[in-house]
Amino acid sequence: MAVSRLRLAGVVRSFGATRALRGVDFELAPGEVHALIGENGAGKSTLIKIVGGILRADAGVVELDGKPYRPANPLSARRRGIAVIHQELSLAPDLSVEENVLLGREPRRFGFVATGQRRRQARQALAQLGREAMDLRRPVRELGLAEQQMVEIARALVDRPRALLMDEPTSSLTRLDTQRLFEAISRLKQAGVSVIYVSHFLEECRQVADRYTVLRDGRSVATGEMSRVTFGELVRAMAGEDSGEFRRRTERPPGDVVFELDRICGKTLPREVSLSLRRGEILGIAGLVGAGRTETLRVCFGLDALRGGRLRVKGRWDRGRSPRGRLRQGVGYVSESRKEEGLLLERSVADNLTLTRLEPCSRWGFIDRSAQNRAASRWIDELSVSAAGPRQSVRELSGGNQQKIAIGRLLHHDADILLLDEPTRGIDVGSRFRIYRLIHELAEQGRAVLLASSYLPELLGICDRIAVMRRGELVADRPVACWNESRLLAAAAGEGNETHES
Amino acid sequence: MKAERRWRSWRPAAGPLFGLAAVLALFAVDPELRAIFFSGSNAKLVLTQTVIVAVGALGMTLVIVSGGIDLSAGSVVALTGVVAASLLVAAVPPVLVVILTLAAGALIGFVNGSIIAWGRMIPFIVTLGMMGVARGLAKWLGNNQTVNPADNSLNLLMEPRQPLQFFPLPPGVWLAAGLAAAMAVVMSRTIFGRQVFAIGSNEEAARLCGIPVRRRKIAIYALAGLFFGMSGLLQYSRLTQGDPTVAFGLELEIIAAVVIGGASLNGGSGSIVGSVIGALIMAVLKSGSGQLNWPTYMQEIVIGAVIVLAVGLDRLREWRTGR
Amino acid sequence: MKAERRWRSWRPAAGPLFGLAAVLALFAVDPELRAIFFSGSNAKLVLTQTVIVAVGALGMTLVIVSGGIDLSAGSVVALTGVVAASLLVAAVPPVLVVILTLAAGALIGFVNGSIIAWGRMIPFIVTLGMMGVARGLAKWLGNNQTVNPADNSLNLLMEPRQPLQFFPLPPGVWLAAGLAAAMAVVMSRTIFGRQVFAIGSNEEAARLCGIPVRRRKIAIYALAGLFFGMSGLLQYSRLTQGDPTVAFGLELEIIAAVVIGGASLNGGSGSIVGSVIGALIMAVLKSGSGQLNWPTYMQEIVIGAVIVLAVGLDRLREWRTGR
Amino acid sequence: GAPVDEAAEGEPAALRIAVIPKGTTHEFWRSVEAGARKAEQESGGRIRVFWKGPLREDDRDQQIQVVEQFMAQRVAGIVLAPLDSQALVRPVATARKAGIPTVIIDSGLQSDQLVSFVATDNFKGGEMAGTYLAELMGGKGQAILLRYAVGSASTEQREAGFLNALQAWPEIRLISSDQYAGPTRETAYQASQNLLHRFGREVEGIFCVNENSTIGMTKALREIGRAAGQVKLVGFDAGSQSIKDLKNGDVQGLIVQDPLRMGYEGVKTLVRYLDGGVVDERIDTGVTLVTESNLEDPDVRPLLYPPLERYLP
Ligand SMILES: Nc1ncnc2c1ncn2[C@@H]1O[C@H](COP(=O)(O)OP(=O)(O)OP(=O)(O)O)[C@@H](O)[C@H]1O
Ligand SMILES: Nc1ncnc2c1ncn2[C@@H]1O[C@H](COP(=O)(O)OP(=O)(O)OP(=O)(O)O)[C@@H](O)[C@H]1O
Ligand SMILES: [Mg+2]
Ligand SMILES: [Mg+2]
Repeated sequence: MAVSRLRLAGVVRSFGATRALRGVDFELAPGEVHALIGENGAGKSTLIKIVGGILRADAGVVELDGKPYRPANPLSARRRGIAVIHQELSLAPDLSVEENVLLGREPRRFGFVATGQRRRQARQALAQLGREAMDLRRPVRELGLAEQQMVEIARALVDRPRALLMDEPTSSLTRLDTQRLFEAISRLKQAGVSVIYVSHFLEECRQVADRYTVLRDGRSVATGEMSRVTFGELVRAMAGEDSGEFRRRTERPPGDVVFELDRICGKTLPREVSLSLRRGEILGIAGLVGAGRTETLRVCFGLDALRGGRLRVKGRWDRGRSPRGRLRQGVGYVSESRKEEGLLLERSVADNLTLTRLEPCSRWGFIDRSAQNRAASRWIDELSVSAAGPRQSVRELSGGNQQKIAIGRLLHHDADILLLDEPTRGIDVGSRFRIYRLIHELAEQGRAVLLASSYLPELLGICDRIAVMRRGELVADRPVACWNESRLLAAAAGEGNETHES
Repeated sequence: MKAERRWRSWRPAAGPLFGLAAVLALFAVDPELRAIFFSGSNAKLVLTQTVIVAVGALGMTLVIVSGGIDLSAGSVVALTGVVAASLLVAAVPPVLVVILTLAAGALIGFVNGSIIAWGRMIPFIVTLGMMGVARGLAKWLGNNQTVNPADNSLNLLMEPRQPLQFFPLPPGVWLAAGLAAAMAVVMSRTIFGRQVFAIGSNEEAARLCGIPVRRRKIAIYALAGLFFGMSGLLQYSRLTQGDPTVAFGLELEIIAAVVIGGASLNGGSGSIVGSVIGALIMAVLKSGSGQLNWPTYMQEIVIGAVIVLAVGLDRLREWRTGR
Repeated sequence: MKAERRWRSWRPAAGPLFGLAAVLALFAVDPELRAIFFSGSNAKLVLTQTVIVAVGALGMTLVIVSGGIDLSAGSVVALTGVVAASLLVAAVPPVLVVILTLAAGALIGFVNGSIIAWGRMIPFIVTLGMMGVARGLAKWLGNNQTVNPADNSLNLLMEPRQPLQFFPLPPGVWLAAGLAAAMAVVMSRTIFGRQVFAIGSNEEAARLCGIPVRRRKIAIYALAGLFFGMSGLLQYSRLTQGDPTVAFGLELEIIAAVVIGGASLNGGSGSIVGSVIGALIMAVLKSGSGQLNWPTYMQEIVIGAVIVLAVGLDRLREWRTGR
Repeated sequence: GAPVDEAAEGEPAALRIAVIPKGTTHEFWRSVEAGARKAEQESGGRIRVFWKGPLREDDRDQQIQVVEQFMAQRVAGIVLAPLDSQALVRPVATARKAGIPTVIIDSGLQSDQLVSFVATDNFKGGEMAGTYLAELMGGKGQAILLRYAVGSASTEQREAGFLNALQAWPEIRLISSDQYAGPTRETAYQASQNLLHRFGREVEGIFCVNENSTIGMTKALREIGRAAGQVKLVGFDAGSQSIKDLKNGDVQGLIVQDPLRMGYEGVKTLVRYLDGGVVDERIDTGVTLVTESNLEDPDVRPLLYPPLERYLP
C-alpha cells in the first residue's frame, strides 16, 4: 500500500480539565473519502482543527505524506495543501461573496487585487456547486445560512488542496445542494484529493465515503470499509450501546386550534402564508433554500416585522408582537443560527438555559444560584449534554452540545407552542432520537410544534402534517401519509421541470 | 471541584487585585517614600481622591457590560455639580438638592439611552454628542462662571476633617463603598443584572430570549447617569463650588478604571469589584507618582505605561493558567 | 442591475454627504451669515481647519476598519509636532525633519501595534496608555515648554498667504487631498486594504484563511502612526511651534469624523471618502457655529446635537430605503 | 444675530471690534469683558464689541480658529489675549495682511505686527510676591512655587519674577518648583494635596501664580491644619473665594491686576489707532499688593469688587 496521505497516531489534546482527545489513531489514503463519525463532543472538530493548524496536539504523531507534520498556524497548513471547511462558519460578513471565496488567496498584480481574475476564480468554484448565478458582489452578511455554507465550501475548493477536511458541511444544506456537493467530492476524488468527511447524517456518510472511523470520548474505537458495516453497527460503535430506534407513535387526538396564520407577509418573505396548528400536532415545513421558512418563523415570533395579515395565538388575533410578548403567550423559538442569535457564548450553560424564565430560580428579583444550577442540571441530563457542569461557558462546548442548549432553553421555558428552525442541526444520531422523543412527549402533553427542516427524513419521521413552502408561499399542506421524499422535493421545486433557482 | 468553583467566583477580581499589588509594590521600593506613602493619612487621601472616579465607574461598568460606552460621563459630572451648586445658591434644602441633582444626571442618561435604543444608534456617537451638549449646558447654567454657594451640609460630604489620621473617613467614601456593594449584588445576583450581561453578550440572543432590550438599555443609561450625578455631587462637595469646566477627560479615566477592572469593551463581562479596584489603581498611581516628586511628564509616562502593564500582566497570568 | 451596482459602490459616501448637505443648509438659512459663510475666503479657512483632523482620520479609518481604535492619536500629534520643532531648532534640514517626524509617528504606532498583536491586548487600553506616554514624552522633549524654531520652509505648509481669496490654497491642503486619494485606492483596491477589512469583519476567519493577522495589525497601527505624524507636522506648521499640550482630545474628534463618515466601531466597514467628509462636517460645524456669534456654550451644545443628528439622519434614511 | 453692520443708508457703520480672551469661565475674564463693554457703552453706539473665547480653554489651535473666524467676518480690529506668545503670531500677521489691526492684552506676543500691548507687568508682580513672601518668612526657611501650566507667557513671567526676587534671599530654600497646578480648580487642588502631603510639615511659604491654584492650595492647607498663617501664602489675582480667604487670614497677600482697565484700554487703544491717532506701544495697567490691611482702601476696593453689573448684560 502506498504511503498514507495523512496519519495520526496516539494524538492527545486537552482543554484544561476536559480531555477532548485521549489517543486517536487515524489514517487517510490518497484519493479516498473517509467519514469521521461520533457523538457530540467525541472530538471530531478537535481532530480537524489539529490537522488544520488551528490547535496543536499535546502529544502523538501526525504525518503528512510520510513526513512529520506540525503546522504552526492555519497558513502553514494551507501551504501544505490542507483545506478546511469549519463547522462554525468562518466568513467575513462585511466582505462580498467573491472576496470571501478568495480570502487569503487573492490573485494579485503589483499588490493590487486582480479583480477580474478573482471574479472568474470565484465563479468557477461556485459553479462546481451549481451556484454560478450567485451575486458575487453581495456582502455575505445578507445571505441565508445555506448560501453562506456554499461560500465556505467554495473557498475550500479554490485552494486545490491535497487533503480536504469537511466538518459538517451539509448541516444546513438541502438535499439538492448536498447532491451537488457529493458530485464535487467525487470529482476531487478522481483527481487524487483525499477527503475527511464529518457528518451526523449517517446515510450521507454511507453514500459518499469509502471508509469510516468512529470516535468515542476522544478515542478512535472502530475503523473499516463503509460497504461492510451496517447502520446499526455504526450507531452502536458511536454510543457504546444500542441507543434504540425512534418510532413514531400513532395517532394523537388533535386538540383545538391554538396557532393560526392568516395570510401573513414579511418585508420580502414570506409573501402570503396561512396555516393553522392544533394542540398535540406536529407540523413540518419543507422547502428549498430561500423559500422563506426561516422568515416565516421569525415573523411569527416577532423577530421580523409583520407587514400584512394577522396571527392568532390561543384564540386572540393580533398584528405582531415582540419576542417578549410571544414568550409571555407561551410561544417559544429555536433559531437556525445558534451562534449569531441563539446563544450567549460567554455566559454559562445555566444562564443560557434559564434566561427566558428566571422567575422559578429567583426570589424578589434576586437569583438563587443553586436553584438555577439544579434547573440547568436537569436539562443537561435530559439532553445528555456533555459539559463540565452548569457553570461552564457555552463557548467551550462542542457544536452539537451548543445546539442542545438552545433547545433546552425552550424546554425550560415550558412553551405551549414551539417554533423550531432546523433544531437538530449538528446533533448526533442518538441525541437526535432523544430529541424526537421529547418533541413527541411535548405533543402528547397537548403542545403544538411547528418545525422547519431541510432534513426530509426528519420531517417524514416525526410530523403529523407537512407543508411545503415555495418562494415565500405555502403551496401544499397535507398529512404525512400523503408525502414521500420525492413528492416533497417535487413540490418544493415546483412540480414540473422547474429546478432550483438561486 | 470546590476549590475550582471558589476560584471561578473569585477570578474576575484576581487580575485587578494583582495589578493593585504591583502598583503598591512600585511605591514601596523607595524607603523614604514608603514611610510617607503607607500611612493612614495618605490612605485616606487616596481613598478620597478615588471616590469620584469609583462612583462614576459603577455606572460605567453597567454601561460597558451591556456592550455600550458613555463618553458623556465627565460632562455630566460637571453639569450635575453646577446643578447642585445652583440649587444651593437658590437656597433649596440639601436633601432636595441631592434628589434633584441625581434626577438631572438620570435625565441625561435617559436621553442618551432613549436615542440609543429607539434611534438604534451607536452609543459612542450619541454620548459623544451628549458630551458636548452637557458641557455646554453646564456653562450656560453657570453663566460661564463657577457657582459658589454659601457653607452648607453638602460641603461636608468630602470634608477630610482629621487630615492626619485615617479615621474618620469623609461620608462620601462610605457612601461610595455602600453604593459599590449594592451594585455588586445587583450585577451578580438580580435578574436585571443577568439581563445586562445577556444584552452585552449577544444582543440578538437577548431579544430572542424575551428581554425587553430597549427598555433595559434606557434603564442602564439612566442608572449610569444617576451614578454620574452622584459623582457630580461629590465633585461639587470636593471643590465646594460648581465648576462647569471640571472633570474634562474624566470619562476616559473612568473607562480605564472599568477596563483595568477586567471588563471587556465588547460587552458581556466585567465586575463591580474589579472596577472599584481599577479606580483605586488609578488613584494610587496618581497620588504616588505625585509624591515621588517626579516632573509631571514622568507621571504621565508612568501612569500610561502602568495602565498597559496592569492589564498586560493580567493577560499573561491568565494565559499561564491556561484558559 | 447596473444602477444597483453603481449605487452600491457609491453608497458608503452617501450618508455622510447627506449629513454635510444638511449642515451646510443649516448655515444657509440666515441670509446675512450666508454671505460670509459661503465665500471663497471662508471655504479656504474651513479647508485649512479640516486638514489636521482629516489626515488623522485617514490613519484612524485604517485602524477602525480593522476593528481597533487608537486613542493616542491626539498625543502623537502633539509629540510629533514637538519632534519636528526640536529638529528644526537643531538646524536639521527640513526634508530630513519630515522623514524623521513621520518615522517617530510610525514608531509609536509600531509599538502600539506590537503590544496589541503580540500581547493580545485590546487596542483601547494599549492606546489609552500610549496616550499618556506620548503626551509625557512630548512634554519631556519640549522640556515642558513650547519649542519655537526660527522661520523655515515647513512653516509654509499651512500658511494661508492671500487670506481674502480662495486660491492659492496652502500646500498642506493639497497634501491632504493627495494622501486621501492614495489611501482610498489602498483601502479599496489593494490586497492589504482588503485584508484590513477582512480582519475587522471577522478576525478569526481572517486567521483561518491564512492572513498574517499579527503582522498586518502591526502594519496598520504603524501606518496610522505615520498619518498622525503627518498631522503633527501640519499642526506644527499651523502653530509654527511645537506645543506639547496641543491636540488634547483631538482623538475623539478624529474618531467622530470617521464614525460620522460611516465606519462601524465593530470593524469591517468604513471608507476614506466618508471619513474625509466626516472631518469636513466637523470643521464646517465648528466654523459655522463660531460665525453665528453664539456664546461658546451654545456652540458646544449645537455641535454635540448635530453630531448625533448627522448620524441619526443617515440611519433614518437607510432605514427608509429599507436595508 | 450675525455681526454684519446694520449700516442703513446714511448712518455711519459701527466699528466692529472683536475681543478674544484666553477663556471665558474665570471671574478675571468677566472683568476684562466688563472693561470692553464699558468702552462700547461710552462710545455711544460708534463701536460694537464681539466677545468670544476659544471653545476649549487653553487650546491654542482653538484660539487661532476664533481669530480666523473674526477675520472671515472682516471685523474692523481685534483685541486679543494670546494663549501663547508664539502660536498666535501668524494669525495676527495674516489678519494684518487682511487689513485688520490687533491690540494685544494681558499676555505678550512676539510679533512686530501689533498695534499695542496693554497688560500688567507680570514680572514685576512676581517680584512683588517674592519680596513680600520673603519678608513674611523673616528672610529664611523653605518655600514652594506652584506653577500654572506650560507655555503661558504671563504666568511664566510671574514665576520668573518670583524666582528673581528670591535671589536676594539666600537663606530661603525652594523645596519644590516643578509642579504644575493645571487648568482647573480640581487639578490645582489635587496637585496641592499631593504636594502638601509630601512637604506639608516643613514648608513655611508658598507662592501660587494664579487664582485657581491659590484657592486649591488654601483649601489643601486648611485640611492639614496649617492655614491661618502657619504657612505664609501669597497668591495672584482676586476672586470672591480668594478675597474671603484673605479676609479670614488663610492667605497673607494677593497680587492683584486691573483686568477691567485692561479690557477698557485695549478697546480704546484700538479705536484710537483705527481713527488714525497715535498710540503707545506698551501700556502698563498696574499691579497692586493687597493684604488684610489695605483691603478697604478706596483705590484697592474697585480692584477687588469691580462694578461688573454696570457693564455686563
Ligand atoms: N475551547 C475549548 N475549551 C474547552 N473545551 C473544549 C473547547 N473546544 C472543545 N472542547 C471540548 O472538547 C470536546 C470535544 O469537542 P469537539 O468540538 O471536538 O466535538 P465534536 O466531536 O466536534 O462534537 P460535535 O459533533 O458536537 O461538533 C467537547 O467535550 C468540548 O466540550
Ligand atoms: N439578512 C438577509 N438579508 C438579505 N437577504 C437575506 C437575509 N437572510 C436571508 N436572505 C435571503 O432570503 C432568502 C430566504 O432565506 P431563508 O433562510 O429564510 O430561507 P429558508 O427557506 O429558511 O431556507 P434555509 O433555512 O434552508 O436557508 C434567501 O434567498 C436568502 O439569501
Ligand atoms: Mg464538531
Ligand atoms: Mg432557514
